[in-house]
Formats: sequence, structure tokens, C-alpha cells
Amino acid sequence: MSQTTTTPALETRGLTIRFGGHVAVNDVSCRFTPGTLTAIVGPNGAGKTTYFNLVSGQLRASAGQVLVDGEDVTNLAPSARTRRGLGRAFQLTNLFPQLTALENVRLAVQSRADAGWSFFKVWNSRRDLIEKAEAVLERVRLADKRHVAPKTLSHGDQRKLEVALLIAMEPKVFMFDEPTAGMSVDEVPTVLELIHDIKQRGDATVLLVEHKMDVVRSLADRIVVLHNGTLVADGDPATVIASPVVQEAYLGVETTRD
Amino acid sequence: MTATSVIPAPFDESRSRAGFLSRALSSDLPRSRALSFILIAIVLTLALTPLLFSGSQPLSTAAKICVFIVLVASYDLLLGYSGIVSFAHTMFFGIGGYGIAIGLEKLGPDWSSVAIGLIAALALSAVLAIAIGLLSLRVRAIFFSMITLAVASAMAVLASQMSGITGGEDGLSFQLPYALRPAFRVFSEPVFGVMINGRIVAYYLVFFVTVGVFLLLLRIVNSPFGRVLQAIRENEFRAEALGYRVVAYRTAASVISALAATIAGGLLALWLRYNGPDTTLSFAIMIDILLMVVIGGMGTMYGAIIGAALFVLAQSYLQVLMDAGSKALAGIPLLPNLVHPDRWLLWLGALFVISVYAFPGGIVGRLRQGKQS
Amino acid sequence: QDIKIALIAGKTGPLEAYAKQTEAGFMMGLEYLTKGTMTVGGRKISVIVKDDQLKADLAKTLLEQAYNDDKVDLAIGTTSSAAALAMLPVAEENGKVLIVEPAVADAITGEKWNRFIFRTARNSTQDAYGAAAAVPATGDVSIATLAQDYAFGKDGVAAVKTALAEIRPNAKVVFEEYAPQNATDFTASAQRIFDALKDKPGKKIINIIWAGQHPLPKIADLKPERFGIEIAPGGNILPAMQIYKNYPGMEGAVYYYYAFPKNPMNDWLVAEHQKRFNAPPDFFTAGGFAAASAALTAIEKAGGTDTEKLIKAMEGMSFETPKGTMTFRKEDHQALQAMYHFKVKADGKDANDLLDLVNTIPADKMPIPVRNKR
Amino acid sequence: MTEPLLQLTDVHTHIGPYHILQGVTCDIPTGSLTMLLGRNGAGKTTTLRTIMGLWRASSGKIRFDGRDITTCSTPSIAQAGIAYVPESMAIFTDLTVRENIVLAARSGPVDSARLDWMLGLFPALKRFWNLPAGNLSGGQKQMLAIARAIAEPRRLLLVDEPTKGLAPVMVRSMIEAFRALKAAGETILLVEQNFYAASALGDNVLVMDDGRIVHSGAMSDLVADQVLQQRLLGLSLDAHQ
Amino acid sequence: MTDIAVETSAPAELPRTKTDWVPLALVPALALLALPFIGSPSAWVTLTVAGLAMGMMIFLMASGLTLVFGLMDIINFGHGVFISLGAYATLIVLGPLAGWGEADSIGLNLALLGLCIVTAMAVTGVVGAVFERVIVRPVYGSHLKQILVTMGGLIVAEQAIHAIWGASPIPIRLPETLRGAFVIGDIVMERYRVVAVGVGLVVFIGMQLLLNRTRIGLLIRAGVENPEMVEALGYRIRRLFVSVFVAGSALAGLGGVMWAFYRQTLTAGMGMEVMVLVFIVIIVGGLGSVGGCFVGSILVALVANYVGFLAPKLALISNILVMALVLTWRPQGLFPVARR
Ligand SMILES: Nc1ncnc2c1ncn2[C@@H]1O[C@H](COP(=O)(O)OP(=O)(O)OP(=O)(O)O)[C@@H](O)[C@H]1O
Ligand SMILES: Nc1ncnc2c1ncn2[C@@H]1O[C@H](COP(=O)(O)OP(=O)(O)OP(=O)(O)O)[C@@H](O)[C@H]1O
Ligand SMILES: [Mg+2]
Ligand SMILES: [Mg+2]
Repeated sequence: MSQTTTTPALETRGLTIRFGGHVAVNDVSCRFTPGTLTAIVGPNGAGKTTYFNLVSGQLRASAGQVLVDGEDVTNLAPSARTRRGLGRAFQLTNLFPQLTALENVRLAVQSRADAGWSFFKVWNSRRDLIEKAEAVLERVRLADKRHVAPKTLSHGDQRKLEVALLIAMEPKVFMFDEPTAGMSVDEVPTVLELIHDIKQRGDATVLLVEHKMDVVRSLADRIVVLHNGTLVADGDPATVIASPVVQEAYLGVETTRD
Repeated sequence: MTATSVIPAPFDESRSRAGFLSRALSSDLPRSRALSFILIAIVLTLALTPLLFSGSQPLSTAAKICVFIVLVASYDLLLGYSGIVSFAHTMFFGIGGYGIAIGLEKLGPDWSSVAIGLIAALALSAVLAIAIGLLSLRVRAIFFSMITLAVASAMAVLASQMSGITGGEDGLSFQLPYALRPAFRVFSEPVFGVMINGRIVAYYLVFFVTVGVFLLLLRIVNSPFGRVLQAIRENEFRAEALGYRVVAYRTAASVISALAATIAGGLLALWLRYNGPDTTLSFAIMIDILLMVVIGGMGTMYGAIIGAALFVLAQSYLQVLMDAGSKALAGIPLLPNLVHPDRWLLWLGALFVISVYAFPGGIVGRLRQGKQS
Repeated sequence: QDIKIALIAGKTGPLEAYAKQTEAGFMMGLEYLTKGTMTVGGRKISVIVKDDQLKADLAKTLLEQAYNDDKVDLAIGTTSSAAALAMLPVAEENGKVLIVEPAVADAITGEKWNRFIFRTARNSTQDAYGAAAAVPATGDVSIATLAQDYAFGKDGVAAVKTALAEIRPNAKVVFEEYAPQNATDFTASAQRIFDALKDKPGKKIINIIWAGQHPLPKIADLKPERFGIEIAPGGNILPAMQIYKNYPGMEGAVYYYYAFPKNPMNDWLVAEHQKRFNAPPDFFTAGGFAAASAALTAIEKAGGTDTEKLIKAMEGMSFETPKGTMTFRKEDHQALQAMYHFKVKADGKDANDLLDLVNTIPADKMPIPVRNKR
Repeated sequence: MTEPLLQLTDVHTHIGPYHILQGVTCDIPTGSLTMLLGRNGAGKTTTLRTIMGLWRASSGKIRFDGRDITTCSTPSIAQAGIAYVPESMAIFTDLTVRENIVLAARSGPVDSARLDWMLGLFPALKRFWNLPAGNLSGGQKQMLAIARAIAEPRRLLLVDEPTKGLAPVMVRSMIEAFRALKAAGETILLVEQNFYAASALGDNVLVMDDGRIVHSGAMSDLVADQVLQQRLLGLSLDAHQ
Repeated sequence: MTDIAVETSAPAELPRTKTDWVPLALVPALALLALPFIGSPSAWVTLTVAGLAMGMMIFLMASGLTLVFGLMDIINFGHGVFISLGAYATLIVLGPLAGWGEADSIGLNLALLGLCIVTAMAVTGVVGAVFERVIVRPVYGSHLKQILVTMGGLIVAEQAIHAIWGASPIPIRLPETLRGAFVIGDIVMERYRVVAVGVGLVVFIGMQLLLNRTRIGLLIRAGVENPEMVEALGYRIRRLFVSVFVAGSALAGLGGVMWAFYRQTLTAGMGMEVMVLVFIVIIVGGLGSVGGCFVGSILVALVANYVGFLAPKLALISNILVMALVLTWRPQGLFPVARR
């Protein structure tokens, strides 16, 4: 395994959540080290998004712990976790629908700069924040739509903006939940390039949920497989993809249906 | 095409502007010539009312407009910028009013009583706003509204019950510090034909506090903090995920807005030399505030000025107008009945409905839109 | 030069009906007393009517405007006690007379009074003395009060207790029940009152002091007669007293009922009112009329509208009203007046034929205390 | 040849001040499975919404089954036999999975054989039958959206990106489902970004750009012609599965 | 919508929903708990029966708002005026048919009441349709504007009542046989309250059947969340919304009639006075739940009676107390339906 002895950027220990009788995430222990990109795959409803929700704090775990840089954050609110370096993009696009694209990103930059609690300055006196936000929009190729509100963007553009917000937050741990879903084929490479750049930087930890296996293959250093909420495989991409559980339950290759 | 290329480049608000006016207005300029003109007209009229008009009615109307500008602007911070629908805003208005009233009534008519009363009221408002904020901003928006409705009615009951302190239903009449009484003369001679007496001093006190508080609120909504509030209004869940502590921000917004409302209440009490439950605590005032915000334009701040001016004028002069109309129409069946001054509420209600339709973005929204197209 | 009088009333809002009566009564009063000429001492009277919507702040502002902008000589008002109280200092500041009608709060001619204030309306204490006078003068009487849980209700009960001690020492208030101001279900209150009263000796009465929607039918439906308990309601405007019809024989005290006073002024009022509005004059019609009479009598007596002369004329002045003669007491400017002890009719001819007169309680039988700190 | 089931003639759509569809003309033959492709913002979603009457065509004609439906209200378009799966899925999050399906079956109780078939396709729906649909996973919501559209037989199915967010195994079963529906005589118009799924399914293909149809033809031709793919869709040869 | 059956002809092994009994047990539990404190059983029975009946009347007034506010998510402050309007509509019947009310015949008396109800529901239904068209339709989806606009509508309608029927309170008389009370030993039961219980139960059961046996309830909830999608499924959501609004108004009218005969005095503001109570009841019950509204009404009324007897000082805030307690226990109300 690719685990080193240094403290992992993110670690979960026995993370579990139950909804009534249904265990959506079951005793998942996993460590993520800086500089690696881990793909999390699994069938629909396997618990990937729920796992993200537990890590970023949108859901409270029934059991287990979440550690960021060795510090236990299990009982912190989502905002507090974000300030400790957990960044998250959502599977179902989740933006500020009436604010402009630029303002959406600027808010993320502002959060990163921890500048929200200033009452008596005018917001645009912080030119640096605005410039940074524009740079991010440039990178996701949305610069020409900076004054468009997300509610009038096409689906694919909304997905790009979602990614832009995460990049603008400059977290230590990036969590992408199907960033390319609904993105047209010619746009996908842009996003992949972005993720690749983040990975290249070396100090960032990336978690990527993705159903497109070609994307996974081309980016991941490691693949973790969730199935019915349980971690069933963890290892380097080639081995994991070849494993029977992935082939059968996820890719559906061996048994043809009907 | 593409569709987006057709979009006109909107006002580039990221460009910061220099200049004193722009700085005073926190770079949030009216952005429409008609709007600027109306605002200047209102502010100038308010500033010069004592010199322009004689008699007590114009002066009291102007003072009421000032008080409501503060009150409505503070509510706009809550409603328009933070998306919090609270029915308890009059509670803070009332606390301000009672702070001044009780201070002056119990401690005697001097400035220290005013200060003590106001500070005590501000403290109480802050504590209550924090309590309400922390306890109930976590629940669903509609529940929060209903809870504030209940809290506000409980407060009104409380004020009525504690009649020993608050004067109960009867309210409190009190004396002002000497400098604000009608008998006080600043100069022995009239200025521009107007005797500057204590009433006029009181009016300018109200006016300048209004200007100060309004500019402060304008600054706050245009600060990074204000921007976070708007984000929370749009998508609370996402704001939290971006690292903003939603409950803390909302509570802060509630507190700021409560404090401004308290000041407004204090001003009103000072102006009226009276405070009672119907004057500052009633649900009817809450509805008036809502209407002023919406007519003026939610989330614009300037809407508060226009909404308050328009509404207070309508309230003060509608009956007079209708009286004239009714007399003019005498003889025609039914019509004079409908415009009889006692039916003014009917027309106010109709105005309510019409204005919400006619100005979906408020008057400010309409004027700004007109400029763009 | 015209004589200008401002009439301020809560013409819109929940008490619209009261204000209408006051206004109608006031105008008819002027008409009757000037014999239709609307002039006094050769000067024309003009009346400026203002609507305070029952709001104290507005009432205050309107009175200021009336004195300053409209330059009225004196003012009459207003419907709500809170509003009237807020108006008192304005009269003093402007040095003009204010005749309070029909607000009832004791404080108006009590601690909040100033020398520019006169009141033609009855005050709460007079109501209480009326109620006390309607209680039998001999034998054990146990009384339970039912009142609203705020200052008005509390003061009302206190006033009844004082009045009883003063003129009916044989009667005792044994239980005080306070219900929320806007209560609609009185089962619990009634149950508590019944429990308190049922084992008491002698006559047992529930005295109801209530502003607004009257709890009488709700209490009566629970059959207090099972325990030999009677109900004594206060007076009210005619539409509100319609429900009394269901409980013939019930006794209480009232400030005005059109059929009770016997004098030409009242006869004219009843006849004219019936003719113009197709209904007999009511509670506040009589009040408005009385206010008009007070104002005109004072202006005639003072020979003009100079405030100091008016005050001098009005202190101790007697004037005729549909209720008979009233007198402004010198000390606190409260108009002393008669009250009526009534019994509900068994078989009224029409909707407004409600009450039989048991007794007129003359003013001098009610030793109303003077409470202002003069 | 018989008249196509759906026919768009020079359809223009404006949203507010923006001119989105700029003359869309196309035929959807009865019984075919047509793929609608195009890059982000090309106007695919707008086309489907215009057909459903959710945006109004400002000019042009839409004929369905021999009838002009350009100005019909959305409910009557749906009642004419068109089912729609929007891009956002538009699940009723407050309602349970069951209630979502009950509503979709407009004409009465769902036929039990059909229900069995659907739940066989998407077993997750059965498992979470009484769960509020808002709690489903992204892929499960997508399944529910499809299930809603196929709860009863319809003439025409408009589906906006059905495979987004689905695991490969589910994509396969989705493809099976559309094949079965087609076999049962339904006509289908699919918007798709997943070229693999598109090429596996489609009979015909329409490609949109900038609010116009820029290519229409048989799917097999497009699959065979890689230069055309590159030009129309910006596909590089190895960017898909 | 011709067919409104709600079942999926489901394969047998699909999971079933469970009924939530706990809130239902709350009412008897509360009544039993109060008994030892009140002491006298006769007083307890009197208070409990009166409370139940009062609860029914509150339910009648709130039921329409449960549809409009709870299900359709429209905050209609004007609901109160429909209550008033229903009350005033009785005058249309009471005028010419006063004789039926004075007659000592239970049949005629009830017929009169029934006629009042029908008339009131017709009047408020029609006015409701107009109200929906003119006032409410343009503001679907915006709570704030709904509050304002319905408030405006409320003022106009209240003034219209003043203009038509005058500003003075109008007394009305209960039909002869419904006056007074049954006395059984030390227990009294007002006759009219017994009638109210009957009417309340009928309305409750009717609404339950309509909403649970048909898909109307589902459609409304779905339509509020995403009207476009409901239309795309082939339903005419607008027509449904109008009918629901009309039904809600008519129910308010019915509540108004019952309330009018209880109060025996008509004032234009009588509906508005009960609105806070009505809102509380709906929140306690859980937005959109008819059952919750029913239980909530009874709960609030019972508590008011018990508290009024045991600690009248607290009676002022007993409603708010109930709401606070219920919301602490179940933040969504007793039976949450919609999760807005
Ligand atoms: N609040 C909830 N109550 C009950 N069950 C829930 C809740 N939230 C999620 N689930 C269930 O937990 C399971 C895991 O869901 P999750 O969203 O994590 O799946 P996923 O792996 O992200 O799937 P997909 O690839 O489809 O997005 C699903 O079966 C879902 O129905
Ligand atoms: N409500 C709206 N208001 C204004 N413009 C809109 C609105 N909805 C969409 N648009 C614009 O219309 C154009 C076409 O959008 P549409 O959603 O049809 O694209 P699409 O082909 O479905 O793209 P995607 O693959 O990203 O879903 C886009 O440029 C978009 O910005
Ligand atoms: Mg997921
Ligand atoms: Mg699309």
C-alpha cells in the first residue's frame, strides 16, 4: 500500500452511519496521505457520497472518527472542518443561484482568506480576493460568464463552477464527487487537467468519486472500493480494477444481466 | 450566438471608486439617475423641513420618516440581505422606546437618563437577539418566523402586564431634557424667519442620528460580512460548506439589526415624548415595516428611504386626500362612500396589494431596471 | 371669527362603532343647543374631526396639530384611554382646554391630570360605584369578580372593592378571577368561580368587568343558577347588550340607556336619532352630546374662548345633558353624573327594548374620591 | 414513409432577452431511438423543454403524432403521450419512492408486471420503497427519474442525460431498459454525453451546436466516421471508454 | 383527474409504512395526568369535555389552513377574514329564516345550522376563488409577498365587511334547542359544543379519506416542490391549486359559522383574532398533516383549560408553552408530512 509513516492528511477510523436499520457507511477506516489521488468507486448507493458527507461534516457519524492532520474533527461543524482544510465539491450542483459566477468564487476565496468578519471595510477594497477569483474562473474556462448567475448557466457550466469553488478554497484535502458528470466530452479534459495540476503540486490530498473508469485509470494513484457501505478493496488501480468484486458488482462485466 | 454573449455587461461592481461620496456610500451608489434624484430630493427635504414648512404636521411627518428609515433599513439587513423573516423586529423597536421612556420617566428629564435608558435598551436587545438567534435560527425558516411571531406577542403581553414599569396599555408620557423642549430657544432671534426651538433641535437630533445609522448599515451590508450574509440567504448549506459559520453570521446580523431598531425606537420615543405598546410593539407596525421594505425594494438599503418616505406620507395624508375626494364626489351614489375618509384602510389595503405587484423588485429595483433597458 | 373645535376619535379600527356614536352625539348636541344655527355668541362654530385610529402616538400628534396648525380653541377626545392619556401633556404645553370623552381611565382625572383637562365621560370608579349601588344594601352578599388580566381589569376590581366598602359594607368580594385579555373559553374560569362561591351564604353574585367581547353568555350557559349564583354585567353599547335578552331578570348598572332619563333634551335626542339613524341613541351618543353641551355652556359662560376664562368658567360648572345635569367638580374637573340600576326585560318589543329601570343612582349617592395631586 | 412521430420545424426559443434555439428543425421517426448530442450549452435541454411546452417556442412548429402541439399546455402535451426525464431529475424529495411512482402512473394503479420489471431493473428502488426520495443517492435518484417516466407505456420518451452519475453496471441495465422499451414500440429521444452509451443505443443521431442542429443522420455512420466525431463533438479518440 | 385511487398494485414483498401512534397517545395521557391535580372528577370531566369540543372548533377553523399553508405552502394571513366572512354569511340565512331558529324543534334548528354552513361555504368558496385569482396567484412561491399581499387582501376584505354589514358588532342567536347545557350530576356540557364535536369529526374523517385514499394530497405536495414536473407528468396543477384554495376557504367559512354561533356576536376582526392560535395549532401538528392539526387542536385546547383552572396566570402563554414543548420534542411538529 501507498501508506507512509507520516501523519495522513485525512484519516477515518471505523466511520459508520446508520439510517434506521440501513447502514449506509459501515466501519470504514482509511488513511489518505498528501500528494496522492485516491479514487473512490462503487455501485450506486454504495455510500460514497455519504462517506464524503461524514468526512466534511454534513452528516454526523453514528460511530467512528474523522481526523485531519491527526486532529480529531468528528464533533466539529462543517464550517470548522472546512477551515481546517477539508474542501468539498458536491455531486448535485450546489451553488448560490442568484449571485454571479464571480461572486460565487469570490466568496470561496474570501472564506479562504478568513475575511468574512470584517464589518466596516467595503468588500471591493480587497482587490486581491477579486483577482484571485477571476484567475480561478479563467482556469475552468468560465471567465466569459463571470457575470452570469448560476441559475441561468447550462448544466455543464454549473458543474465547472462547482469545481471552481473547490479550487478557490485551496484546501489541503480536495473531495470531488463526480466532477465530470454531465460535462460534455470536450470539457472533461479541462477538469481532468485541473485535478492533475493539483495532484502535481504534491502537497494536496485528493479524493475523487467517479464512475468514468477511463478517468479513474488515468488519474488515480490508488483506488478504494465501497460496496454496501463497506470498504471491500483498496490498492493500486490495476489490481483493484482487475479484482472480481469490481468486475462483477461495479462494472458488471462477467455476468450479463437478464 | 452564444446566449451568454448577448448578456449585457452589468454594472461592474468590482471596480472600486474613489471620492468622498462613494466612500460614504460604501461604493454602493444608487446606480440610476432617477433614483439618485429621488434620494437627493428626499434627503434634502428632510434636512430642510423645519425651514421650509411651518406648523407641526410637516415636522412630525418628517421625524417619523427618519425614524422609519432607520427601522426599515435595519429590517432590510435582516430580511433583504440575510433572508431571515422575523416578526419580532418591533420587539427591539419597543425596547428602544421603553428604554428612553422609562429612563426619562423614572430618572428625570436630563441627558444622563437618555444615555442610561438607551444603553440599557441596547444591552437588553443584544442579549435577546443573541438568545433568539442561537436558539431558533437553527430551525426551519418558516418555524423561525412563527416562533418570532409568538415571541413578539408574548413581549407585548409582558409589556402590558408589567404596568408598574411600562405604564401598561396606557404607555408612558414623559418630559425631555430641557434642550429638546418646545420652550427652549437656541437663538433669541428667528433664523430665516424660523424660531429655532427645542422641537427643532430634537428634530435635527433625530435626523443626524438617522443619517449616521443609515450610512453605517450601508457600510455593513457592503462589507465582506454583508456579502457572506447574502451568500447565506442564497444557500445556507453551501455557505456552511465553504467555511462560514452560518449560525454565528446570522446571529451577528440579528444583533446588528436589533441594535439599529432599538435606536430607532429610542428616537421615536424622544420625538413623541411618549411610548406605549401600540406605538412601538404592535403587529400593525411590523406589517408597515414589511410593506415599506417591499415597496422600497428588498436588499437595496436605499429602498428603506423611499419606502419609509412614501408610506409615512401616504399614512399621514391619505385620509386628508380622501376627505377632499369624498366631498368632491358628493351626490354621486356609492362613490363618496368608498372614498370616505373612514374607509382609508380599504385603500391602504388595496395599495398594499397593488404595490407588491407593481414593484416586484421594489421601487429601487424598478428604477435600476429602467436604467438598464 | 369662527370658534374652532377639534374632535378627535378612534374612527377606524376595532372601536369604529364607538367613535361614530361620539361624533353623531357631538354634532347633534351642537345642533340642539344652538337651535340649528351652529353659532354661539354670534360666532360660527366649526368642528374639525380627526381620526387617531386608537393610536396614542397619533392622537398626540393630531392634538398638537389641532392646537398649532388648525388653531382650535378647544379640543374633545378621545375613544381610547391610552390615547387620551398621551394627549394630556399636549393640552398643558399648548395651554388649551381638552374635554375628555369618552375615555374612562381614572388616571385622566387622577394622577395624570392637569388643569386644562376636563372630562364629561364617566370614569372607571363611577362605573364601579354604579355597580356597587346595584347590589342589595342588606343581607350577606358574596361577590366574585371576573376581569381581564391587565391593568384595566385589576384597577376595575380594586375600584369595585373600594366602592363596596364605601357604600355596601354588607357585600364582600370573596374571589377574584383574572382571565387572559382575549380569552374566548371561560369554562375553567367559571369552574373556579363556582367552586369559590357555591358554599357561601346569602346572595352570590358574579361581577364581570370586561372590555370587548363579553363573557356573559359563556358563563350563563354553564348554569350558575345550579348553585344559586347570579350574574351582574356592566352596561355596554346596545349591540353588545343584545345578548342580555337571553337572561331576563339579570340586574346591573349602566351609564346610559336611552329610555331611562326623563328630560326634554333626551326626548329630542331619542326622537331625532330614531328618525335619522333608525335606531335609538346609544352609550357614546349621549357622551358626545354631553361634551357638546359642556363646551357650549362654557363658552357662553366665559363669554369667549380665552383659555383662562374657560377654565374659570368650567370649574364647578353645571350643564344639561341627555343624562340630566352634570357638574364639573372643582378639584379634578370630573363631571359628576347619575348612573342607572337596571333589570333585563323579560319581553322586549324589539331588539333594542332591553332594560327596565330599577333605580336612578344620583351623583351624590356616589362619593367618588378625588385622586389628582392638586 | 409514414409521418415522423415528432417533427420540429424551424423552432426558435427565447428565454428572457436571450435567443437560445435559433431554428431547430428535425424529425423523430416513429419507433426509433434518436440520440441528441452536443457540447455544454448547445441547447439540448432547451430543445427538450421546448417540446414539453416548459419554455415556449417563439416561432416555428412542433408536431406530435400529426397534431400541432406548439401552443399546447404542458399537461396536455404530457397527456398526448410524452414522458419527460429532466436533467435535474426533478424528484419530489418530500415524497417517498412509492409516492413518486404512484404519481407518475397517471391512469391508475401501476400494472404489477410492469412494476416487477422496473424494480428488477433498479433493485435499489425496491429497497428504499418507503424512504423519502430526497434521501436517495445521486444514482438512485436518476433511476427513480427514469422509473417515473416508464411507469406507464407512453408514445414518446424524452430523456435528458440518463446515464449521468450511474455506475457502469447500471449504465448497462439502462441500455437494456431502453432497448426493451423500443422493442415495445416506444419512440425515444435521448440527450447523452456518454458517447459509449450513445453509440451502443442510438439508431439516429442529431448533433446540436449554438442552438441549431448541425448534423443529423444514422448513428452507425457517426460511429464509423472518426473525423466527423472529432469535428462535431471534439472527441479525441481515446477520451472515451 | 378521473381516477384517483392511490395504490400501486404492488408486488407483495414491498416494505410497508408504519403508523406513528405516540402523538395520538398524548391526548389521553395528558387528560389522565391532569386528573389528580384537578381533584374533583366532575370538574375534570367538565373541563375535558369542554376542551375537546373547543379543540374541534379550533380544528374546524384551522383545517382549511392546513390545506393551504401546510400542503400548498401558501401563508395566507387572509385566512382569518374567511372565518369572519363565513360568520357574517350566516346573516344571509338567519335573516329570512329566523323562525327556524326560534322553533323548539331540533330538526328545524339543525337544518338551519346546516343551511348556514352550506351558505357560508358557498360564499367563502366563491370569494376564495376570487382571492386566489386576484391576490394569491401572482405570488406563489414567495412567502414574504404572500404575507404582504394576503395582509392587504385581509384589510380590504375586512373593510368590505364593514361597508356591507356595518362596523358595529352584530349579535346572533343560537337556535333554540342548541342553547344551554346538559347537566348530568355535577357535570355540565354545553349543547352547542356537542354539535361542534359532531361537525368536527365529520370534517376530519372526510379530509382524511380524501387525502389518504386519493392522490390529491401527494399531488399538492409534489406540485409545491416542483410544479413544472407535475405538469410534465400530465396533471393540471393550476386547476388543482385553485380547487384546494377554494376548499380551504370554504372550510374556513365552515369554521367561521361554528365559531360565530359559539361567540354569538359577529365582528369583522373575529377571524383575525384566532389566527395566531390557528398557526400554532398547525405548527404543533406538523405542516400539512390533517391528523396532526386535529391532535394539535385538541391538545392546545385541553392544555388551555387545565392550565386555566390550575394556574390562570399561565393561561396567557399556555399555547406558546405547548408549541415550545412539542417543538423541542419533535422539531417538525407531531406528524411532519412535508419536510420544508
Ligand atoms: N438520510 C437517509 N436516510 C436513509 N437512507 C439514506 C439517507 N441518505 C442516504 N441513504 C442511503 O444510503 C445509501 C448511500 O448513499 P450515497 O449517496 O452515499 O451513495 P453513493 O455511493 O454516493 O451513490 P451514487 O453513486 O449513486 O451517488 C443509499 O442507498 C441511500 O439511499
Ligand atoms: N433560465 C435561463 N435563462 C437564461 N439563459 C439560459 C437559461 N437556461 C439556459 N440558458 C442558456 O441557454 C443555453 C443553452 O442551455 P441548455 O441548458 O439548453 O444547454 P445544454 O445543451 O443542455 O447543455 P448541457 O450539456 O450543459 O446541459 C446556455 O448558454 C445557457 O446559459
Ligand atoms: Mg453519490
Ligand atoms: Mg442540458
